[in-house]
Amino acid sequence: MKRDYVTAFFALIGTFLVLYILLPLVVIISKQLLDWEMLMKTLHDELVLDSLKNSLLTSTATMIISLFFGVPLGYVLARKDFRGKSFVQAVVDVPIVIPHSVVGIMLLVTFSNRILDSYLGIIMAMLFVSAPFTINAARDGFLAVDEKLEHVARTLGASKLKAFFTVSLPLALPSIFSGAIMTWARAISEVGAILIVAYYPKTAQVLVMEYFNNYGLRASRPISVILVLLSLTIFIVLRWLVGRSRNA
Amino acid sequence: MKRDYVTAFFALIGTFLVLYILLPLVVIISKQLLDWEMLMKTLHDELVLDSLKNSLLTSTATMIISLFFGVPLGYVLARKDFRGKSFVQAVVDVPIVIPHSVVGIMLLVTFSNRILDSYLGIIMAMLFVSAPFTINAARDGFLAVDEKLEHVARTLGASKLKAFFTVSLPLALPSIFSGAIMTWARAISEVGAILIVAYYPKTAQVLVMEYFNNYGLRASRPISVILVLLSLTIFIVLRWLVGRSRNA
Amino acid sequence: MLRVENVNKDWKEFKLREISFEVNKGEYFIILGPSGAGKTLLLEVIAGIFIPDSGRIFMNDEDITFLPPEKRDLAYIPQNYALFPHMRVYDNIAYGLKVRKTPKSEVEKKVKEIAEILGISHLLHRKPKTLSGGEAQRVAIARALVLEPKLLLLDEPFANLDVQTKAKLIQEMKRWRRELNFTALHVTHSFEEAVSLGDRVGVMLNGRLIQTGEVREVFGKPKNEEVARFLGFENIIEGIAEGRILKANGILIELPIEVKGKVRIGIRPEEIIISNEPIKTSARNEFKAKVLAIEDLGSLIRLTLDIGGIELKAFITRSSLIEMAIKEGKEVYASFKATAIHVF
Amino acid sequence: MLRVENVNKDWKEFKLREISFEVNKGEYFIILGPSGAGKTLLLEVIAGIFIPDSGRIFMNDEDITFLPPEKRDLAYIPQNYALFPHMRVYDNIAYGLKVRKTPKSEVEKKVKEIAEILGISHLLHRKPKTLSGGEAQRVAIARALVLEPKLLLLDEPFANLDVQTKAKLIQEMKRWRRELNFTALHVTHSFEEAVSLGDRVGVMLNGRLIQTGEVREVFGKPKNEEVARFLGFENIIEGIAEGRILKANGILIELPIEVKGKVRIGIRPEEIIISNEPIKTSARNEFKAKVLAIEDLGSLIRLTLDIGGIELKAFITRSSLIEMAIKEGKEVYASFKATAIHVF
Repeated sequence: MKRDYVTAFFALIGTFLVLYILLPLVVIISKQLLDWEMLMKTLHDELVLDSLKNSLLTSTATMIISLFFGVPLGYVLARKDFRGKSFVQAVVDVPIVIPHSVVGIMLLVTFSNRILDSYLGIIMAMLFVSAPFTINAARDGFLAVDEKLEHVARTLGASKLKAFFTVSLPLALPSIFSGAIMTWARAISEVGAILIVAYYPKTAQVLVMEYFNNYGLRASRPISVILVLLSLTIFIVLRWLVGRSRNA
Repeated sequence: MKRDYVTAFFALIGTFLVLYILLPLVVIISKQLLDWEMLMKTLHDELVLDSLKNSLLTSTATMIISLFFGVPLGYVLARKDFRGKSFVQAVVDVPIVIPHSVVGIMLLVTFSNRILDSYLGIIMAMLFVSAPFTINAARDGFLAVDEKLEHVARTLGASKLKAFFTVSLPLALPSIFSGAIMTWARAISEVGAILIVAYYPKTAQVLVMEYFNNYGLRASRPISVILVLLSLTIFIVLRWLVGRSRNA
Repeated sequence: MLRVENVNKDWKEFKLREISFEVNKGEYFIILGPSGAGKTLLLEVIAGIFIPDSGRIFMNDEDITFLPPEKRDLAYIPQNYALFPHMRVYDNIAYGLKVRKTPKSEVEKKVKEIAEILGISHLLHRKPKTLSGGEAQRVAIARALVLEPKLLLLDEPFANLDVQTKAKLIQEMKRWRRELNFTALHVTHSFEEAVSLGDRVGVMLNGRLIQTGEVREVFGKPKNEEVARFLGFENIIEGIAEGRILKANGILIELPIEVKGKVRIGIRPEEIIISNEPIKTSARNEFKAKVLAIEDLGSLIRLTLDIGGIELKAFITRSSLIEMAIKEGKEVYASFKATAIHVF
Repeated sequence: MLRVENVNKDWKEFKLREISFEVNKGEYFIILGPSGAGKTLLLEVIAGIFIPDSGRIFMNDEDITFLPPEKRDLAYIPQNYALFPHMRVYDNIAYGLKVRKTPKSEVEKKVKEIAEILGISHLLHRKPKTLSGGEAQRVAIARALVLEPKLLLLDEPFANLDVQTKAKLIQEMKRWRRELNFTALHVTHSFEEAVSLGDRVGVMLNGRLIQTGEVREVFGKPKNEEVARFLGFENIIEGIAEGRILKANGILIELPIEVKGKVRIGIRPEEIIISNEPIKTSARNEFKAKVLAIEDLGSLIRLTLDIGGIELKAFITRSSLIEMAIKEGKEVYASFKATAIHVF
């Protein structure tokens, strides 16, 4: 309709938030492009490269762990009704609402100094805040697989496990995959819990903060841009995968 | 089926993650209950009370702002098809994947020192990471309202705006409300971006970190427990509301 | 009253092509077509939910093509009824009155009145999702009629109901029309609804309104093969019933059930028996008939017969045709059992 | 071969109550019932997807009640076909063979063979979602039959197909049965499928198997009113067709179409004309009949007639009954038009 002023007004208001999110991304990337030298220098900074390596390593390890434990859990949540199921589902969603610094404190209180300042500590902090993405995506993926397909596979001679690996898992894979990438992104975005549990070994997201505190904004910007580009790449791949699997 | 070993095995593996999330919650709360005195002392600490007030204030303000801008945006995303819609939808989802410390740097780079160490800075950091929850929940809420209801309301004499306020909004309200609470919880859980943009005025989630750095684990535990209980209460209310609106 | 002129519209996979027709005041107009013909889209264009790509819509000679829905003074009842789920039945019915800022006492009076007529007074405090399909449909009709709209638009109003509820609501709809005297445009794929309720009917196929006219006319003389194939039911006779006897154009037809007043009956061509001599059988209705036309349909022959001014189609086999030496103009006897008659 | 004994099961809103029946080797057994009767649940219990709450299931006298589905050597085709969407047609059909670790060359040979028989050789490289409903159904049947299972379970196999595809697949199913000689248990709500395909039929209502027996027997002599009301179609005659003539129990019936071989025909009771004298009309089939029984159904009378050993039900009006002085034992003439015959 041509004379839809209400929607136009709504769109106008809503545009504010879209710009609010878009603007900082555009500004930081374009400013850095004008400061090419600093970016190059940062890319040769041993400390930066080490911290990036640590970030990638720990978040990838987190993703693998949450896949190993999260996919079976997602399958059980999708296929079985049991007492306490809604409690389990609630527990899985709890990490989203707990302040990140508190997550760090909780982990230290529970596992004590054994995890302090270690890769294990980083991974544990990351796992706590990011595992729900894999679990929920796996559950949704399996829910979308018609149970009749498993039934038919079994009457055709496949064992329960065989039916899982030949039918349910391949079909849920796009959803599980996008959940795993979300887990990876959430893991690499975590700062608060890691600051408490493991300031060392240094991760890139913590290094951003340290550079900011020690050398100021200009020093922390290039590594921020590198992290943003990394995150956005992951994000675009994720969108593309989800879109492709929806159309498949 | 009685002899479903596969599901039992999957459940066993999956249980690990459930326990991993549940255990720290149980441990920190039960340990603190044994240290009642410290909890009481913390509840009379001016600094703690002030920081809690700051956290509640800023996250509530964030929630209100994201409602004001996010609900119209959600409506437009639900009802209109326009060029670049998938780009807008992608922009809305971007904040989830950006490391929190980088969010802080991006905001400082974009808005410079004007937002440093102010309530505005805290709210802006919170808004960036938490607004997507309100926008997406509003969109999903409006999508679930049959557009025919609006059409019928209009043929019955309601203007577009009247139809929105008497039909679409009331029906999408449970979803919007739960999105707003998620926004609130995500806002109060943010640490990394706030540490960069606004160490002061002190928020509770930052204070946890400061107490930990200055006085150690025992000092930071009671305020953590207070934050956990606050978050969990919000979370349980949210679950209850969502469950109720699904059954309504 | 409503005049649609050359309306074209494309929307998703649906389309309207050069739609033109008129609905007169007080009339019950039925648009009959298979699903996917564009019937719902046509209603939505008339309701103002969509603007046509070209063409004009007039209401009492006023051009309403670009008027927003709330200014058109018509009521639209979509197929799923679209009751407001967050309001009780009372507030659903009162919605249009409240939007118009009608005084509260008048709202209450009007809602109670219409609820009385539609037999839903006992439901006023219920939430829509506790209603049965038939009850929900009544509420939707009440919500529309309480505003006394110039025109009522109904989209497959009886499609989701079971057979009994549907039959009951069709009968009641006739009564409500007498009591409230509204004008209606009703789209459906059901011949039964068209024959039972329609004053006039339009046949819509693939986005085009192919033929409009009185029900008997459209069913009796399909404009082209497309319409004929869609309608199938070829013998529709209208008359005045008195108990078990129908008087139609001077002939008397025995009915399987007792009815009273103006009714239409339908007989399938394959149920009509042709003989050269009058026969005495359990087929209660027998008429002298003149063969008007003979059509070869392959394995079957279609005869067009004239019985006292009424045209009947009958199917016979080729061997019957030869054996009975039927030719155009020949006089034969046509009979059909009372139990083969479908009373609408 | 399959023996189900006193099976009870409750699952969601569905239930099975004391289900007992047997399917013999090589038989095509149809379970006929309205939707919601529990037909799918019964198949799932037989397939091993659910364990019955009580009762036993035997296959060739071996108790398989608690055996997992993969050990039962039967094939289940659910209503939506459940083709594996991520595999090409070839891999769908080969799935069961691969699971059994059949050598690759043998897999290929068997898949090609069955695809040939089912006429889907040209589809082997397609993905399931590019297939039409009829093609998908053939693939599902191929995937099941390639394993040469002891028993084929079919859940409403033709329900989602259009009329032409359905009719074609029913005819083909008869051919595949002759070629591959499988045993089938087929559940459906369609009388047409039951009459066309079934050797024996069981009528299932509200979770109970009310009556089992040969198709003609069940349709001809419904055990109780519930079954009779459900079946509706009361005259089923079986015979050998030769062109347009059906020989059944010594009488000859003219058919509307040319067929060959063993067929069943159905005639609705309201289509049979009764007369006291033989008549010469376009109704091609006329038989001397003896009135066996007269039942008063209210506005209608149901006559049970005997024509040369075949029982026919006919509806007449009360006035015909009186006028023609019909009494039990009286001889009358029963006639029906060839075009009123439904050939299954």
